[in-house]
Amino acid sequence: MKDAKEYTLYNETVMDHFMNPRNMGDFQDADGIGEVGAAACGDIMKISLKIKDGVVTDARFKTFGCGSAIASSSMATELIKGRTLEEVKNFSNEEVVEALGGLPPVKIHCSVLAEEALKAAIEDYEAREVSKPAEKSEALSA
Amino acid sequence: MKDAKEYTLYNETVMDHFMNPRNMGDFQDADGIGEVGAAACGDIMKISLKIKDGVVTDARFKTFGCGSAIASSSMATELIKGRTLEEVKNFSNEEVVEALGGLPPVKIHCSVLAEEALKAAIEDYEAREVSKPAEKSEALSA
Amino acid sequence: MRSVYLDHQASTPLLPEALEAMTPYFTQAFGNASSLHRYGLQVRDGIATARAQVAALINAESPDDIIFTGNGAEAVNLAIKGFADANHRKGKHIVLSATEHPTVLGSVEYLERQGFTHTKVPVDKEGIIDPAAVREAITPETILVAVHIANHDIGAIQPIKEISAITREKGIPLFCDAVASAGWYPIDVQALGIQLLTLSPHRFYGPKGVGVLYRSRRARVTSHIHGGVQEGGRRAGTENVPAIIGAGVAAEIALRDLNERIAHVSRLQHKLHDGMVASIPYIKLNGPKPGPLRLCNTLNWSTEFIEGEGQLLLCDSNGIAVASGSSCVSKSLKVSHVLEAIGLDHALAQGNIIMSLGKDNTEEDIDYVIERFLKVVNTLRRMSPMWQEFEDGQIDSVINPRGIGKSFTQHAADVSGRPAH
Amino acid sequence: MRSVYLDHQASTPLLPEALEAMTPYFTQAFGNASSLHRYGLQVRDGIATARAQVAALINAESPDDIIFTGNGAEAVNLAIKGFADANHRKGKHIVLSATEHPTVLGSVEYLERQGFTHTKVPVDKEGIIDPAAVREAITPETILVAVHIANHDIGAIQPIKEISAITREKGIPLFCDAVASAGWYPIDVQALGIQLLTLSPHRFYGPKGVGVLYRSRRARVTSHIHGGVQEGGRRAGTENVPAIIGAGVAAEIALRDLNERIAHVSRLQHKLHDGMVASIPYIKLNGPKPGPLRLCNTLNWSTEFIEGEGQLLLCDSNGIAVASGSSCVSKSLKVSHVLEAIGLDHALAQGNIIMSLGKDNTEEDIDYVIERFLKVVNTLRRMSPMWQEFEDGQIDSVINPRGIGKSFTQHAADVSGRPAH
Ligand SMILES: Cc1ncc(COP(=O)(O)O)c(C=O)c1O
Ligand SMILES: Cc1ncc(COP(=O)(O)O)c(C=O)c1O
Repeated sequence: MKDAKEYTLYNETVMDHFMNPRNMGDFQDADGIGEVGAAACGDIMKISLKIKDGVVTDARFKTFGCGSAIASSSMATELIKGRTLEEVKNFSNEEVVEALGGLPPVKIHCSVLAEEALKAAIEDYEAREVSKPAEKSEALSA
Repeated sequence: MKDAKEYTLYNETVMDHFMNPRNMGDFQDADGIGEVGAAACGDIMKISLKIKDGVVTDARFKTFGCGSAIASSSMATELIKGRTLEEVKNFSNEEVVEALGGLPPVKIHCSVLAEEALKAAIEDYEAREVSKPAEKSEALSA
Repeated sequence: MRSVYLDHQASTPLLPEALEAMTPYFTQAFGNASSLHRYGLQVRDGIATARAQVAALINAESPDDIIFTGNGAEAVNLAIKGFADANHRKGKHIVLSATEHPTVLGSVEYLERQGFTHTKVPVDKEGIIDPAAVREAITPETILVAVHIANHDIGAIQPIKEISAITREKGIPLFCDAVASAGWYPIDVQALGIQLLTLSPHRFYGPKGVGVLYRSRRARVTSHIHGGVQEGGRRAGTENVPAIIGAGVAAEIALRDLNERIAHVSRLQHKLHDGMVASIPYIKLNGPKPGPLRLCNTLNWSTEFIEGEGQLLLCDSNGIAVASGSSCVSKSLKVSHVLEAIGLDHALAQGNIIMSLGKDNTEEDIDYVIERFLKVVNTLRRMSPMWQEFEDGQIDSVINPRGIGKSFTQHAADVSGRPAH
Repeated sequence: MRSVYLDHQASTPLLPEALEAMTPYFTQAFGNASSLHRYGLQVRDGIATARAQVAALINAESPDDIIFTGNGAEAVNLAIKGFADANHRKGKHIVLSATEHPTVLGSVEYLERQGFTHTKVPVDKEGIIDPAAVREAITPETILVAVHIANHDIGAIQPIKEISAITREKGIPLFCDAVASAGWYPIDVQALGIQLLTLSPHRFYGPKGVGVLYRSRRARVTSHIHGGVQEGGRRAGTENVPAIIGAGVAAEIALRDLNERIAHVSRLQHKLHDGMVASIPYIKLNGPKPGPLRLCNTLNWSTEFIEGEGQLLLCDSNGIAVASGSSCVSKSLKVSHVLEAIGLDHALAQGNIIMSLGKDNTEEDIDYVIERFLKVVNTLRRMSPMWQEFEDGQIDSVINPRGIGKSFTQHAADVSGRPAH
C-alpha cells in the first residue's frame, strides 16, 4: 500500500497546472477578453489575450472553478500562445485534455469551457477591431 | 473470546443427557410400550415401562431424533420412575423442559414427544391389562 | 508536514480496541454463525455480545431489536422499504424532512415507483424542521415519519422529542437516521420516542462493512435481502462477524466516552469556528452556530468568490482532509440538496466545504488549519475572476453586501447564458 | 483431541496473506472511498486492485464488471431482482433449477409477488439438470435463466456450457450462482458463456462481509440499495474496504493455487468417501460420486436409521465440525429442498450430514474422521428404535433392502398418525 501522501485526485500534469498555474492573471491592456460560465457546474472562466499581427502573443486566465477547470485554463493559455487567430478559432478542447494527460469523464466539460473562453476572447477582439476602424488605420499609417 | 471447545448447542444438562443418556434401551418384558412420531420433524420415540402395583418401577427409551429429543426422552424416563399411573397421566412436557434447564423454542416439541410416548406407553399398559383379565386375576390369586 | 484529518463525517479510523476484539474472528473463530457446531456457536456468542453492546448505546429495549446489515445505507433502505413493505396495507404515504440523506430520499423515491407518495417537510434557514409542519404533513394515509437526528452536512439537530410527541399521538412510527449523529450526540430511543433508527459504526470509530437498524417490536419490517434466516429472517446471508464484533466494541466505547468526546470536539469546534470567522473575510457558516442546535463535530463553510473543490484540493496538499458537499455524492456535480433546502445562495453553495472533527484532533491542528486555510483562500481568490470583479465593484458580496454591483448569481447567468440552478 | 474442520461450505478461515493486506485499512487507510482527498483516493486505489484480482479469478472482460456487495446473498438478490427490475419490460418469466440456494429461491419468490412467474427445472437423482429441460422451460416471456455452477449441498456440477449454448441461442442472459464452487472449480465466465455470476469470498479463504456480483455489460442490473453512487450506482453505501481488499487477495491466491487445492482436496475426498463406504454399513452418498460431476470438496451422506443433528453433535464432541442440511437454513426443521429434488427417501433425508473439505485438511484427519464417525453411528444406532426394528425384521433398509418389513416412511407415518412430508 502506498502512503496516502502519494495520492492526488488528478494526474501529475493536471495537479501541476492546478497547483502552479501558468499565465494566471489579467492584462492592463488586453486585446480580447472572454468570460464564460457553465450553467451545469457553476464554473466561470475568463481568458485575456494579447494579439499582434493576427497572432496571440500572450494569454492570461482567471478561473472560478474546480481543479480541472483551473488546470484546463492554465493549459489552454499555454497552448495557444504563438498561434494565429485562425488556428485559435479551430482550437478544440480535446487538445487541452490530451496535453493534460486526460481528465475524468465528468470533468471533460472544464476543457470545453476553456475552449469557449478562448473563442469568446477572439470574438471580443474581433468585435473591438470592427468598432475601431479609425484608430486602426491611424495606427497603420503612423 | 472463549475457546471454541467450550461451546455446545444445548445447555450443560441437555448435553449431558444427550451424551450420557439415562435409561437407554428396552426391557425383555416391558409392561407397556409407547412408540410415537412427530410428523413435523421426523423424530420417533419409544418408551418402555415396567409397572408394578400402579407404579412405574423402571423406564427405558429409544429415540430416533435430534439431540434434544434424545435428552428429552432420557430426562422423561428419569423423572417418571416411582410415579403412579395417575401421576404419569398428568405428566407434562413442561416438567421435562424445566428439568433440562430449558430447550430452544424450536425444540420444545421434542419434550412434547416424550410426554406423548410416555402416555402411549401407559395406554399400551392399560390396553394389555384389559385384554388379559384372566392372567391378571390368576397372578393375583397365585 | 502536519496531517489533519477533518473528515470524520465521511469515516473514522477503527479503534485499536475494536480491531483487537475483531482479530481472532478472521483466522481462528472463522465459523459461520448458522453452523450448529462449536465454530458456529462461538461466533454466535460473539454476535450476541455485540448486539447487546449496540443496544446499550441507544438504550434499545432489547438486543433483539438490533438488526445488523452491511452498511448504513442498507440499514436505511431496510428501515424505509422494509417497513413500507410490511405495512403498506395501512397506507402509502411517508413524511420526511427535506434534508434527509440521499439514501433516505432514494428509498422513498423507489417506493414512489411502487405507488407510494410522500411529503417533504421544509427546513428553516438553519436547517431545522418545524414540528408543526410535520403535523400538517401527516395524512390519514401516512404510515411513517422520517426525520434524521442531525444533518450530515450542516449539523442541524432536529427537535425529535417534539416530533415524536406528534407521531405518538397519531400512532405513526418515527424513523430517525442517526448515521451522522450516533457517537457524537446522546441517543436514547426510548426517551426520544423513536421506533426505527439507523447507525453506521464506521462513523464512530467502528469498522466498515456493518450497519445497524434498530426497530422496536412495534415497527415491523420485512427483509429485502431474501433467502436465509439470519438476523431473525430480516437480512439473509452470512453475517460479517468480525465487523459486528468491532461494532459492538465501538458502541460500548462510544457510550463510555460520549461526554468526553463531545466536550473535546465541541471545544475544538468553537475554536475552529471563531478562528475562521475572525481571520477570513467573506466566509459563512451554514447551519446553526456551534451550540445546542448543532452537532458538536461538524462545520460547514461557504467561502465566497471561490469554489469548493479547489479549496479541498489545496487543503489536501497542505495535509488537511476536508469534504466538499456530501461525501457520499461527491462524484455528482450538483449542489447539495441540503444547501438548496436552506435556501443558500447559488454563489455560496458553490464555495462549500465541510470540516468534521474527531477525538484525535488537537488544538495545534486547529491553529494549523486556520493559518493554512487563509492561505488556501487567498490563493484561490487571486485566481478567481469573481474576486477581482468584486474588488472592482462589478459584483456584490452575498455575505456582506455593499449595495453596489450585481449579484454573483446574476453574473453567472449572464456569462453562461442560462440561469444558475 | 484432534480438531477436524469439515464445514468449508459454511465458511473458511481467512488467509493470513489476506488479513495482512487488510490490516492497514482498519486504522491507517481508513478513508471513505467517496472522499476526494488522499485518504479517499488511497482506499479507492486499493479497491481498484481488488476489483482486478476478482475479475481475473473468473476471467471477467473487465474489472468494471465486478460489483462488490455485503455478502453472497446480497449479490444473488442483486443479480436476480436487480436484473428483473432493469429488464421487466422484456418479459416477466424466469427459469431456474430446482436445487438453487434459498437466496435464489427467495429472490424469485419475491419477484412472484411483483407479478413475475417462474419455472423450476427438475434435476435427476444425482442432482444434475438436463439442458433440454431448460430449453423446454424457456418461454417468449423468459428474461433470465438461473442455474448454479455446483450445488452447495450435494456438489452436483451442472452442464453450464450446454445450458449457455441454449441461452445464447435464445438471447437470454444466464445467471450462475458460483458461491459454492468458486475457488474449488475453474470458472471462466467468457468460456462458459455466463452473463451474471455471484461469489462469496469467505468460501475461498477470503473475508466475510463482502460478496461479488459479476455482470457483463450485456446484462443490466439496477440497484436495490438506493441512495449513493458507490459501485457505479449499483450498490449504495460506504464500501467495506478491508473486506474488499481481502477478497482481492483471496481471489488472487485462489486462482494461483486452484489446481493444487483441487488436487489435494479431491484426493482427500476420495479417501474419505472410500473409507466411509467401506467401514459403515447402510450409508449412502447423495449427489454424484467423487469425480468430474462432483465438486471436489464436499460429501453429502445419509446414514440410515439415525438422524442428522445427533451425528453432527457427536462429531462435534469428537472435534469434528460437519454440517446438517444446508448450513444457511439450519435453524429450519424441514428437510432440505435439494434432497427433496433428488427424490431422496424421507428416511435418508432425516439422516443427512455434509462434510466439506479444505486445503488444510490432512490424510490423518481423514483417518480420524472415518474411525470416529463409525463410533458415532454405532452409538446413535444403539439408541435408535429404528435400528432395532430393522434388526428385528420389522422395517426394511432403503439403501440395501432385504425385502422384509415395511418401509421407514410407512413406519414413521404409522407411529405419527400422519404421512411423512
Ligand atoms: C450456493 C449459495 N449461494 C448463496 C449463498 C449465500 O451466500 P452468503 O451466505 O455468503 O451470503 C450461499 C450460502 O450458503 C450458498 O451456499
Ligand atoms: C446521514 C447518513 N445516512 C446514511 C448514510 C449511509 O451510510 P453508509 O455510507 O455508512 O452506508 C450516510 C453516509 O454518508 C449518512 O451521512
